[in-house]
Amino acid sequence: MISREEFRSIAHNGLWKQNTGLVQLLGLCPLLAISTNMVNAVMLSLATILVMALANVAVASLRNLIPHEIRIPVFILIVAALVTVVDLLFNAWFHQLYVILGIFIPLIVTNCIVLARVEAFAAKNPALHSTLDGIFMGIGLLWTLALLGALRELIGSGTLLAGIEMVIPGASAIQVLPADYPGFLLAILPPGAFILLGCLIAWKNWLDQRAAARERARPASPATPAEPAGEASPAPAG
Amino acid sequence: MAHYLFLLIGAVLVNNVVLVKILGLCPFMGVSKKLETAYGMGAATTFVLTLATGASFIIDHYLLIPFGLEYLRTLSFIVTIAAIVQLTEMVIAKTSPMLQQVLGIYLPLITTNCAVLGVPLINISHSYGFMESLLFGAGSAIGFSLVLVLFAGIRERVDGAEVPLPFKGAAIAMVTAGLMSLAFMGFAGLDRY
Amino acid sequence: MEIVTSPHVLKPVSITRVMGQVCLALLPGIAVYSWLIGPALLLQLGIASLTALAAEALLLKLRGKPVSPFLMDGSALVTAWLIALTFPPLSPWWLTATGVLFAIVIAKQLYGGLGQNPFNPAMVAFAACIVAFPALMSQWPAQGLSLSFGQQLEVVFGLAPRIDALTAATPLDAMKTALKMDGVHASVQELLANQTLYGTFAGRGWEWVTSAYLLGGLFLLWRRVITWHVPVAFVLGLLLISGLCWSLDPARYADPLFHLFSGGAMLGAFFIATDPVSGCTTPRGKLIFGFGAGALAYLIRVFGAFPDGIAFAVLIMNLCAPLIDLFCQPAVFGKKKEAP
Amino acid sequence: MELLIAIAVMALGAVVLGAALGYASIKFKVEGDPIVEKVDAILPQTQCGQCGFPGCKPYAEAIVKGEAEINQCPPGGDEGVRKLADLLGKEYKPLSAEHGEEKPKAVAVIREETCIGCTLCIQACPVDAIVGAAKQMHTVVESLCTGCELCLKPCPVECIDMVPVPETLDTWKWKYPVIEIKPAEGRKAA
Amino acid sequence: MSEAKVYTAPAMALRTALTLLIFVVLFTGLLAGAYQWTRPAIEASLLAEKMKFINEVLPAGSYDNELLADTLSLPPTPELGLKQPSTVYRARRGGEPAALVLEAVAPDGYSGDIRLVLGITADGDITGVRVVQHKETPGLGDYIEPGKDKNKEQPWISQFAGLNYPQVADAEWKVKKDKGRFDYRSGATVTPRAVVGAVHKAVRFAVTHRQELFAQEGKP
Amino acid sequence: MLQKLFKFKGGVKPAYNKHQSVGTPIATAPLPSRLVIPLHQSIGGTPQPVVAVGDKVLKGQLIGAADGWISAAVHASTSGTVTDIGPYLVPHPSGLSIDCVVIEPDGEERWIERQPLDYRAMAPEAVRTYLQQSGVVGLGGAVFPSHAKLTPSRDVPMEELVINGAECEPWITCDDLIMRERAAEIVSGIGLFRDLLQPKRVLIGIEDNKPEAVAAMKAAVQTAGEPFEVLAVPTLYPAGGAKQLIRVLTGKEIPAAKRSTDLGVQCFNVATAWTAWRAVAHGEPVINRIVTLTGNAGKPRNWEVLIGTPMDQLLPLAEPAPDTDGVIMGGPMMGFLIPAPDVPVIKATNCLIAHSPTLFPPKPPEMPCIRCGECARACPQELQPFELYWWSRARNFGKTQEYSLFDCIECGCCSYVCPAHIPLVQYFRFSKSEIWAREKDKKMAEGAKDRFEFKQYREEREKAEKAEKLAKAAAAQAAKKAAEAAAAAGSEASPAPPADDPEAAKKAAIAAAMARAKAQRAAVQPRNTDSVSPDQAEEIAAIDARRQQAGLEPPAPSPEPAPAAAPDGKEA
Ligand SMILES: Cc1cc2nc3c(=O)[nH]c(=O)nc-3n(C[C@H](O)[C@H](O)[C@H](O)COP(=O)(O)O)c2cc1C
Ligand SMILES: Cc1cc2nc3c(=O)[nH]c(=O)nc-3n(C[C@H](O)[C@H](O)[C@H](O)COP(=O)(O)O)c2cc1C
Ligand SMILES: Cc1cc2nc3c(=O)[nH]c(=O)nc-3n(C[C@H](O)[C@H](O)[C@H](O)COP(=O)(O)O)c2cc1C
Ligand SMILES: Cc1cc2nc3c(=O)[nH]c(=O)nc-3n(C[C@H](O)[C@H](O)[C@H](O)CO)c2cc1C
Ligand code: SF4
Ligand code: SF4
Ligand code: SF4
Ligand code: SF4
Ligand code: FES
Repeated sequence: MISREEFRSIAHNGLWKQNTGLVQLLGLCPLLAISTNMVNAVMLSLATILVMALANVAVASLRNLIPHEIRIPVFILIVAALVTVVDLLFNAWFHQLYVILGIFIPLIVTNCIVLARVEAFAAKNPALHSTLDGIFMGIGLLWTLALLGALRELIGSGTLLAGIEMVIPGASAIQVLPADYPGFLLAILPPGAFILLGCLIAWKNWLDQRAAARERARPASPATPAEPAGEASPAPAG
Repeated sequence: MAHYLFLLIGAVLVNNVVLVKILGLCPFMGVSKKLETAYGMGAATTFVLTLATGASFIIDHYLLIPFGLEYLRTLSFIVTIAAIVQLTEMVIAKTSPMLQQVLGIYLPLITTNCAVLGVPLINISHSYGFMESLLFGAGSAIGFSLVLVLFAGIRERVDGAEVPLPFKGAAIAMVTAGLMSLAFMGFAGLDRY
Repeated sequence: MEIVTSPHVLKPVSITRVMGQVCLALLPGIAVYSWLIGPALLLQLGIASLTALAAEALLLKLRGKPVSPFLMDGSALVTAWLIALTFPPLSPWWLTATGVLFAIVIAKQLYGGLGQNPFNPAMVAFAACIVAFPALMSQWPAQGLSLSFGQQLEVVFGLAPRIDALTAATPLDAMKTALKMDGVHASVQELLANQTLYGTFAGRGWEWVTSAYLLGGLFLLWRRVITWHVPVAFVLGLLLISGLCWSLDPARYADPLFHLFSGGAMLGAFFIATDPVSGCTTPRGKLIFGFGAGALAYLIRVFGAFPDGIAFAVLIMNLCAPLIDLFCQPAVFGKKKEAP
Repeated sequence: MELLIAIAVMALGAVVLGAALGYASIKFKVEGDPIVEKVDAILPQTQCGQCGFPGCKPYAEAIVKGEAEINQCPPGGDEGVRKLADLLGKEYKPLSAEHGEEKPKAVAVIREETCIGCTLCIQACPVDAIVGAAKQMHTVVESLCTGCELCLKPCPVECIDMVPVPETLDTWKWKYPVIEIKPAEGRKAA
Repeated sequence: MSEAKVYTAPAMALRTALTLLIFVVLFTGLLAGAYQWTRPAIEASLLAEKMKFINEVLPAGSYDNELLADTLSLPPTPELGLKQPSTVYRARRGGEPAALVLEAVAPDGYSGDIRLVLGITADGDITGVRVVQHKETPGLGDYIEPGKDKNKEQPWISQFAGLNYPQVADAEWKVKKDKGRFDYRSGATVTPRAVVGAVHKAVRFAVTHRQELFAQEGKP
Repeated sequence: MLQKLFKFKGGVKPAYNKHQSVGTPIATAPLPSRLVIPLHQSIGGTPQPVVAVGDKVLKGQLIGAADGWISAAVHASTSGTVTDIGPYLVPHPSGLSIDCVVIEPDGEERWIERQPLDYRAMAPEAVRTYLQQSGVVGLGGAVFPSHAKLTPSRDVPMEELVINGAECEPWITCDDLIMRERAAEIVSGIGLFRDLLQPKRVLIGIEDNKPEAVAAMKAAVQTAGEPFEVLAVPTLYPAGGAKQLIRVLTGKEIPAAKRSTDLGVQCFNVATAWTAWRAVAHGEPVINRIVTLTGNAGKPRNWEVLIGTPMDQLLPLAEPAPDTDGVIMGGPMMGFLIPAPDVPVIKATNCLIAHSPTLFPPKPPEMPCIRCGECARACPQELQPFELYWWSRARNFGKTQEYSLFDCIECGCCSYVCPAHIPLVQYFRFSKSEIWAREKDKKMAEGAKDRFEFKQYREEREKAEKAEKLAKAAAAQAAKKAAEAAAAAGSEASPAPPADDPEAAKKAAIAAAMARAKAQRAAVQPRNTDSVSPDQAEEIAAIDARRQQAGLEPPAPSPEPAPAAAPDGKEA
């Protein structure tokens, strides 16, 4: 079984500390290509979560049967089979999304996170842990992707949840910014994706650095709450 | 002939795999810290990607389509690619320790480079013929190597800049990639005539 | 102990002075341009300068850097002016401001500010805006349009509607779209015969603006702010490739002179491609950089999807600059082939 | 039927590829790992064991096997971590606090009057920097001492001190230029 | 794998091949099963997708035949801008020719081809035009897609519906800027010119060839 | 004879400021109240003191003997008493102290016995040693022991000897004055160098802003009848840098990695030639030199100063203005502010400039580099200072070396022209020191590693030896036992001596071997068995049991596994 501690550490790793998109910088292609709006982003991450969880279970339970020399091909085989299943499922029931997500569903196979987690975690840990790891890594991806998608959509066209009708028929997008907002198209194009992800990474670094600075400051002098160090971290010039 | 030329230009510059198609980003971010490693990764990827496009074309046209098994594409392509990568790695390790030194740690990473699977899939969706597929594969690989090397050059320089602390490292690299991608948009339209 | 090191004497030069000379050299161009377009240009210069200084000050403060020495260096002003000069003069104020913010915040300060940006900030702004707002960025005051300052003010601040009659494509753009719509106009010659749009050797009126930039550029050369390498190579690149196309099919391609004095060519050759920070620094590197930028600018403006190619050409060459420099390292004293 | 064809086609591929891979894995086997040497060359060879391994080489091996982080060697300092990160293509991390801090270089000095000549420190010193025979006063050869502090504990009379190495014209270094515009200095410290 | 057994190369080859085989068989089986299971749903989706466009250009109630079954394969037709074979769907009401749904391409869009579907009645009335695929600049040229058009009530593309070919003279098939009858959005005239031109040609083609198009024996 | 001059790239033209100090001839500075003579005054080994506190010394007496070939002797500058030998502040940018000999002058200026040397009659080797013992070092600034530079390369014939009278730094005029006033002795000194090096040509380069010096030297050369060429070179800092002057006069470029003799050239300063001639012709070791006192001073002038004179006793001669706030030793381009007013004049002291904020305004704040390339255009070594700066600032020392950091001669041209006011040279010095320190660390680490590995090997061996010994002892015992047993058996069955019985002997040998093996096993018993938990002990027992079953160990004298081994382990 799994202890509370282990659960927390797996969850923390997946959601924040080892966040695939912001820290490990793996699985970037779908992250950037599909995050043009929030709906696409969320749907692709759901598919990825599904694959990751299943792949981790499969590998973790079969790990003792797989000879070392061909473990990579076998892992890939497993992942690829699962991905194709998910691909078929999307094609059957979310056809419009399937068309939009395009080759990025099959590309979950090479999505480095899946393999990396399979190799780094599932191949060494029991099935339950691995499933959880897969799920939390996936949720970590989900929120990053959703946030990125939301940002890009908002800056790029001033709406949120465009295309929701493909998932929930009848629902419609929310116009957040005024209708005559000109739309900073760059955000939706690849350059915007890179730059905004860069900013998200920096945002996470900033939070972490601020937390670390607080941590360091606390034992020394607990009475320095309004410390400006974090917000304007100067470049390490000296 | 002009058709092939424009196909190549398109694959290398206009529809660059990394900056426009957004494929193969993990190695793009991962092995671009130094120029030498970028050269190595570029060479290795070019080799494997070209081979992979050829192999997947053959598999698709002579195994999958005749039997109506198109849904097995992903599975068969990726397993083939993984095997090619692993074989290449072993052969290089044995035959050329020099090359192994240079490429060693990057070769296994290629399997998880989505460009290597993505390019064959794009080939199929564009219904390219064998020559076209091969050319598109090679072009994409060259495009990948090109931007990887250029990116590494810039990253080495930016490494010395006084980048604000939260942006140090991956974040500024992302921003740089974004501006590169912006610059590459300038090629838009150059593959038409 | 603080070490005061040798040398103990310095030449009386400063960055502020260098940037000041660049601004000075831009003045003839600005004068002719605003005479052609109207005072809106000065308005744009003002908007851009204010935004740039404010953004620079804010970012410096956030980064915990001293504000005044860096504001005084004048580089933000150069960036702002170049943005104002390359954006359409009747752009809404927020477009100019967005461009400047993008240049100063993302292209410059995120990399550590002055001297450390790998891309030309002004051109990043131009590229980002033309990609994000293609319609606004490809509309220029229509030929022969004369608006009072008040009217121009209203247009820039969005108080008056942006009517179609106000704007038109620039001569470069017009020529490209006309040629694209095969059949309407037969040849370049036929187009160039249009006296209201095209002047003696380039776009009507524009030719004098570009000539004024050339003048300013020569001043920079004389003051040794820039070296001859980049401008000469740039012009050469543009001339060579436009000459080649022109000699192959003069009906489809305009003559080199037209290209040299159209759009941002002169501004690009002397003021933009010469940005020392983001360009090449070795002599041979500068030649390659300039040539590449000139050639690419032609390819993009003639075959590509954008009205003018200077911005993208310069950005693409910025990308290559570190590598070009790496391969063009001059030989160090004593490491050359052989002494005579 | 379709199912069978699918399986047959894939099985064919699997057999071919599997055979090739298996064959190659034996035919093209190589031994040895040059990376350990490279890692070891970066480590400062102080042999102090602060990294949690009995010497620099074992730590190098552990790093390469992925069993140890790259930020466990305090004598190597920040720069050592950076070099390792560079070599191994990993992200730089600050020195791990649990393994100790980077200290200015010091050497051991034996207080001659207290030393009883027990030879325990000689045995402890990993780099043979202490000379002396049994029952005689020992001395540390300053130029050989790496400052690992391993000799401090075994000494029964606690006669060994770590003394910072004084600066001489030979070891003096030009300083990093003082950045003269620096209202930011105060903040930098924060 | 605690005890390291030493294999010869062929033995190793056999061993790996067999292991891989087992896994491949296992997972291919799984996959094939999933395929069989999802196939009906996928086919239904594909059909639905096709019908969606057809319904947009041709009101569902205006015909009573099995539209998707009454098709005709056209060879590459320059009049339609097509370099590849295409399919024409023939709507009939009570067996009489009612309308045609055909594909066309505007090759001179701002960034490449613009693919269209048109519905044209037997009398030359346009029942609808839709853009299936294009690469025009987002925010500038993409208003030809009704979903992207800021004017939601009267999307740009809707101005074709109801026009009749011979009645609207050839000279009027132009954007207003070129002295025609069609609107355009300022700053982006290349795209509407291309679309108008393509629709013009396609209607002309349909009207001049309607007899053959309805009469020809199609492959169901 | 017309000689073609070459050009070097780069260079700058700062204001000369030489006219102030050339108006008056060289004068002799008064004897100071105290002389502080650093032992280490030239490149290379630190001379060992050969006098003790309280010793009386004569003027010119050896007080520090050269330590190794690259090292030069140090002498008492006047007669007097040694009052101290110990660390004193010296003129060095570090502000550190080094060992100095302090002499209290007795005012008598009693010389040692001085003898002219007939150097032509001596072996060149002996002349070099003599120069070393006379403390002749380069006075051009680098203070490299001259005798070492006077050794021609073995396989490259010497082509040119370049004499450096360029004196390119602003303010400094000591070489100018010495050439004007002592040209004949300089020419004789050059003759000495020529005889030692045997070059094909001798070229004397003097910047063309010193026409008097050129004329004086030309006249002296003519008088001496020597075939030396005196050439006026264009005034352009740093034309006096050895590499630049050699380039200008001969067209040869000396790379950083090579010595100039490898290209058949050698370069000496004019003052060096003069001191060498004094040493040979008059038997006077180097105890004084010409120092320019100038800057913010009322009476700028050149003085002949005893080595060791505290600068605070010297500077008043020039009557510095009241706003003087420091002293630069050397020129404004390469010199440094002395760390304290009382540091002594050393052989490298060519000029003291009184520093004031009006003459040398404080530097404007450092801005970031804008890569304008001015520095690269000014660099006489054709380096790319902005790249060196970029990587030095980022502390990426590998990159600085890729950009040829060590070719930098620290001339300061780049800093001089930089519009961003970056103290570039300082960055380069910083990088150089760091690289040297790192190299030292690396050597140290390699040594430590070797010694560590050797120690491990030795411990292994010692362990093995100990085990061997133990085994031998055990074997001997076993043999004895066996012999006893055999004897017992023999006495029962046949009285034949055991040696005659091959069977028994064999058995004994086998028993001995087995005992040895056992002892060895016991000896190498892993340490961690000495504090085992009960279940671990159990496990060990189980393993032993399995071993026995497998017949790997004779069951008979079953050893108590853990406890028995423990003491062994400790002892080993
Ligand atoms: C003085 C001046 C004249 C211009 N004339 C034209 C023109 O005739 N045609 C045109 O397409 N653009 C014109 N522009 C805009 C430029 O083509 C171009 O869009 C702008 O200078 C920035 O181009 P770049 O960023 O590609 O260098 C002009 C800009 C300036 C400053
Ligand atoms: C980046 C960019 C993208 C453009 N995309 C389109 C487009 O998709 N469709 C279009 O008709 N015009 C597009 N244009 C505008 C054309 O360049 C051209 O200016 C315009 O069509 C001329 O129209 P006008 O006659 O309204 O001035 C684009 C311009 C730029 C700069
Ligand atoms: C930048 C620079 C400038 C120099 N200027 C002079 C000079 O003007 N006169 C001079 O004699 N030596 C000068 N030197 C020292 C020479 O390089 C060289 O060390 C000297 O001429 C060798 O002669 P020496 O060994 O007799 O001192 C300079 C060195 C450097 C690096
Ligand atoms: C000759 C010269 C040309 C310049 N050109 C540009 C330019 O094209 N764009 C720009 O943003 N800044 C330009 N600058 C200003 C400055 O170098 C630039 O903002 C830096 O990139 C900021 O780090 C120029 C400066 C000089 C001296
Ligand atoms: S901490 Fe560093 S120096 Fe000490 S033993 Fe470990 S690797 Fe060696
Ligand atoms: S003397 Fe002490 S501190 Fe120095 S190396 Fe030996 S054990 Fe370490
Ligand atoms: S002179 Fe100064 S600002 Fe110019 S490139 Fe050199 S270091 Fe940079
Ligand atoms: S100090 Fe060094 S880098 Fe600067 S000009 Fe002189 S030689 Fe060149
Ligand atoms: S997800 Fe595309 S390379 Fe990693």
